Amino acid sequence: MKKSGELQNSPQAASKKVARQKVLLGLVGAFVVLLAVLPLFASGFWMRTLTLLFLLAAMAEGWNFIGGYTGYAAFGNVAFFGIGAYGTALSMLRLHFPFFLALLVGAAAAMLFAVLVGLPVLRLKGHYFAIATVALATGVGEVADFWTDFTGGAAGLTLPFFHPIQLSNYFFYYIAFVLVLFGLGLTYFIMKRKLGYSWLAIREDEDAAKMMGINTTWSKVVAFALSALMAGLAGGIYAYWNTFVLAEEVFKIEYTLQMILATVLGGPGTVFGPFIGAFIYYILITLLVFFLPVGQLHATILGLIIILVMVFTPQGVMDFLSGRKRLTLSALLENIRTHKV
Amino acid sequence: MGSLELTQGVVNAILLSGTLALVAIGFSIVWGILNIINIAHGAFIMLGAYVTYWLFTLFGIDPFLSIPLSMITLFIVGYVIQRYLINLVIRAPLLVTFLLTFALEIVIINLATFFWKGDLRSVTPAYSGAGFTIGAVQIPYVRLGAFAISLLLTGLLHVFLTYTKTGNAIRATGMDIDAARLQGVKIAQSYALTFALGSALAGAAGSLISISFPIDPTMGGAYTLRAFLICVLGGLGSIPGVMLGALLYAFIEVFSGIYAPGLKDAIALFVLVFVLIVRPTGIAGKAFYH
Amino acid sequence: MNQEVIFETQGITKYFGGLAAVDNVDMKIHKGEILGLIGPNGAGKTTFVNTITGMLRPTRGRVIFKGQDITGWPAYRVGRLGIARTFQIVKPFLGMTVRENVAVGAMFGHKGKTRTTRQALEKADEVLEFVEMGHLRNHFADQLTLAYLKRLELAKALAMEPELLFLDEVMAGLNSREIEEAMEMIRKINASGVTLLIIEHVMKAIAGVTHRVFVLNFGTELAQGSPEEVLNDPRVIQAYLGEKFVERQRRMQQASPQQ
Amino acid sequence: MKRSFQILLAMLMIAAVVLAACGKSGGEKQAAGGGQQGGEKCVITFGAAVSLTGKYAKEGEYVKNGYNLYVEQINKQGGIKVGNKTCEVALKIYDDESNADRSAQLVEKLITEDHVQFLLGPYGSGNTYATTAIAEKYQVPMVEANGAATKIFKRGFKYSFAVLTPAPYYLRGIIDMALDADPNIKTVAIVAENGAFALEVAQGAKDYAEEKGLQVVYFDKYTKNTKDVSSLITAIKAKKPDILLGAGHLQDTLLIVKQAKDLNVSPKVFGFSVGPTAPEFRKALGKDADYIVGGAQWTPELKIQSDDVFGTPQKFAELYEAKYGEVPPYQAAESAAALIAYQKAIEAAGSLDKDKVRDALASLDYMSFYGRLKFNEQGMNVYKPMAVMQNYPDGKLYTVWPKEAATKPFIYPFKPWDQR
Repeated sequence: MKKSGELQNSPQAASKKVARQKVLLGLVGAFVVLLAVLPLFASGFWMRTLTLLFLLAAMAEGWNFIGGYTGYAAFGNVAFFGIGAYGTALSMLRLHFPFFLALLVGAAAAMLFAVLVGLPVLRLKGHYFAIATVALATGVGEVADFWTDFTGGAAGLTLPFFHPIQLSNYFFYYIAFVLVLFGLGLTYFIMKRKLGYSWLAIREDEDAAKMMGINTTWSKVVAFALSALMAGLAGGIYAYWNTFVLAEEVFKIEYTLQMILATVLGGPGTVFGPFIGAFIYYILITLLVFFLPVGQLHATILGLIIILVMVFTPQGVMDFLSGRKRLTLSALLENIRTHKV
Repeated sequence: MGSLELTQGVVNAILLSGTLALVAIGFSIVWGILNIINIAHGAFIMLGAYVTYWLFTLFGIDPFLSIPLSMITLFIVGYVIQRYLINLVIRAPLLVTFLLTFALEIVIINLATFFWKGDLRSVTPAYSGAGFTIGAVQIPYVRLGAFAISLLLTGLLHVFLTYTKTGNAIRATGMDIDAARLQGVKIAQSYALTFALGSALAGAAGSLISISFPIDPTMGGAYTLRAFLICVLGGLGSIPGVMLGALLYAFIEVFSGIYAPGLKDAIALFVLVFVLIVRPTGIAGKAFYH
Repeated sequence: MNQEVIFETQGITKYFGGLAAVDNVDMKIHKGEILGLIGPNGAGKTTFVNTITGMLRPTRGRVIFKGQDITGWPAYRVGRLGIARTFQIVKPFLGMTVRENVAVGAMFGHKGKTRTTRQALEKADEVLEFVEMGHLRNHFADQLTLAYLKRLELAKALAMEPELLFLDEVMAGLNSREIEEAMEMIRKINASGVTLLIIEHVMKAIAGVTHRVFVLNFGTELAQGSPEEVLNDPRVIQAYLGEKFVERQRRMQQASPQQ
Repeated sequence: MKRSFQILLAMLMIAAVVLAACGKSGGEKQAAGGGQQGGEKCVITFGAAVSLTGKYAKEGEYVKNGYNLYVEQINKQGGIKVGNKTCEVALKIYDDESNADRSAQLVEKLITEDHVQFLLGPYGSGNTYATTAIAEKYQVPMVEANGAATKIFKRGFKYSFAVLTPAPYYLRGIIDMALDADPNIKTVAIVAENGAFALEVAQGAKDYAEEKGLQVVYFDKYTKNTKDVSSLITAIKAKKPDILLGAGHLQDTLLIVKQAKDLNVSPKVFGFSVGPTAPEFRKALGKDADYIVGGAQWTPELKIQSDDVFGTPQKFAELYEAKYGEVPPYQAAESAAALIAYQKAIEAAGSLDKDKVRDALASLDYMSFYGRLKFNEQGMNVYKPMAVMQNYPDGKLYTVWPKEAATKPFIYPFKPWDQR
């Protein structure tokens, strides 16, 4: 949503913008088609890698609602992933629901949690909000890890394994892919509507938004709940895919960081940003691990990449992609110029 | 509830609060004055612990005596990082500095693991584990020493911030950056010094921790979270607030550890969220290193 | 001007800690008028507006709008009911275009419920024409000058189609030509049927556009009346300009006959 | 410029996707080369994802060392006999960063792209959980050596085997030994890390202690990655147990010892499931390690004679020390044993066919340098007893239980901290 340099109200600029959007849309469209037919060629490894990537992209799209559009630095979204995973697993194991019904139960549980927690926590701002969400996610994870009678505790939950769809790579690939597309569609849909405008207004100035008749509490809680929906669905799919749920796995803070990174890398507050960011991030770390001779230093390299992105282009690559900015040295240095002391 | 558990618990909590205050105070000044949540704080604590470990292992330097050295080392590390990295983006949105320090933590921890391996290490001077008893209550010398040094350093910090020119400049920067600039404070320098000071205190905390607890490259994360909890409990921006927060947190941790060890962190975290919601400025309210 | 009271506060009081920032203020605003609210810095003007628009909760007292008690209502409900305000320190939505900024008002304000997003954007265009900013509609808000930002504040508030509009120092920082324009704009808004309360330090504007003036000092009412009365009231001058000024003026008056 | 950046990025993405597609065909070629039947040169490739970074980096390194040492030794002998020819052994190892997602991803890569014939296990129950499911999906055998939680094996999997003694058996030896040393022992306190493996260990110990007529006076779990257990120790101190048993990982073990000393808690028997037998235990604690006992899957002192590539535990230890410069931890031995299980099964099957080897593994019964290798129908090795080792005041570790394998007598009781 950030802007710079050229003004965009001349007819030429407008038509250029439309043209650029068409190119971008075309590229993304071609890419989506490519991904849709990919399973015909790809190995099991790449299917798994891309499935994980899609789940990450879906979570990033969800994070984008609260973090990118509404401007609340939520650092606990993994809680929704974990609750989605547990909700799905428990309804399959205890209630013997079929997978898709269980998935909805898991996602609904995540959303319910988001609403209950969001009402008090979304009153906080800045760092306080960020850490309150970290604390909640960690706390919920520990409860799941400890509450042996209900969640199975640290021993975790084991899902039945031998269903044919679990043995096929296609099922989880496509369901995760559909989730990503659903997220893109949902984002586009919302951002054309009043709810989307209310998020942007809250991000830019919450007091002004309030005074202009926006029920900010409601808008924020909806944003939070929709991020929970995306993460909860991803969590439920993940649980059935991996066939077991361990609290230490599904509540780990790395997932939160990954979704934020993906969003920030792509461009927070843009429709395609989280998806593109997830792609860049996940392919990058996969390549780092497998194909570059960096030995045990790949995490260090990942850290250095984050540092470089934060210093040079914290608005994400979407600015360059959409043509809002030119990729020049001075554009890269602009961030330092405006934010240094 | 046995009375032994109770009294020993109280003693443990008080002794622990000293180290925790030192853990949190550096984090608190960086947050209060630079408005940065330094996720890498725990990594600095880890580095401090390793300085002490290596000095002890290689040269037999007593861990308590190595504290100044680990503070100096971390001071330099902190200064360089702030001056040449964080200062570049310090006015960017919260998320940027948050992720930047997070990435720093990844880099530091992974380099440490690369060079020193993931081994658990312990500093074991001859007097480790020794202590005295009052009634049935055991008081280890090491923890008592750590408590005393924490209080001493906290006191010194207070004196520094209140009575020295540099300290005043730092506080002025925290209160009103424009006013400070008008008074001739060099902001970039002042920021770097603040961060360096925070890192040095983290280094000292790391040294003290290494004497009582085993250390490894990933030890820091838990301390970053605790530092945050303490700052929130005690209120951001005042030394007494941090100490109060540390004491409160130590009691929560010790007693939930006795009665529900598996939920220790969860209890502390839910208390945190509760406090945030009820009193967002912390129990001690907001002072600003006045 | 008719004497129908559109808005009223009864004993509005706001404490911060032990201090009363606003103390027992009774104010009536008549339908269709332009009421000026003045007072020295720190007199509690902005706190007063915050308290009666739902940004802050009053400690005591009642706020009544068109016969309805709206005390303690959250700001968004106050906004939807037909009260809009601007902020002394402008609060544009920087990451949105001028048109989107204004459309937010049209979406969520007084008649927002009845509009679609598209209709709101059309309404925004209409308002932008009214405030003569139509040519800037596709600019991002952070590309505007201060004068335009102030006008954008106004446009956002107008898009809410309020019956009552609070303007908090919309002229501060403007040059005299811009002030003239702003005064003209205020008259135009008033003529379209909107009741206004304007907080202002620019006395020329107060004298030029208001029908009535209300003076606040130390959180309490000091005076109210027509602009001429109030601006010549020694109590007001003293409060505004301080003891020293009044003293000097007195001395000058004493000195002048001798010349 | 901006257009070119778009195109650049599009190319990057498409390249990634094409890479994905190529991975498959490329891999197939490799398979044709690696899995050949009639040629002169024959190679058996084993694959494993092991934690070389992250929280299990240290243990992962032991695992990797164990695998490598075996491969080096067997190749010195020419390799593994398959029918009438001898195949060289190759090893493909990736770093799973102590992360279960990564572990699963890597095992899927080993199977579908690197086309390894057989799988070895990662370190830790969590990662083993994740990877056994992948092995099962592709019906590739996995013999693992470092995931002791029985839950892994209660899913009805056909292709997973574990050479190590399952978790519930870990602390039994210490209880037997304590009762043997002093029949008057009455009470036991058990603390466990809140993790799948440790909880099974603790529960197994509790059941066994109660079966033996002991009173469990304290039984609780503590948070994973805890940095301070003094509260727990304080609670235990009040109970004055005769035996204090801990189930967790090395880090917790060190913490418990240090803080037990700080708070002067001295039970008559002080033992852990994991930790006291690791070389790091002594390194980290110095003299404070004295008298503490630990369960051991394996120790270099065991008296075993085998006809495998190592022959005896002593020989394994000698080779290990020569190569890695330290006394072998049991993780290394059990990891090597996983390969021995494969070797014997492949030899018995006379084939590299995955299903034939699987069947051979299921019916394997072999005495290796590591101990008996035999799997129950779930794939767990419940036939190998655990040893107990004690840190002697002379700074060395000795096997003290079972009696017939003991190299030194068990020193009883634990010398109280305040009398040292």
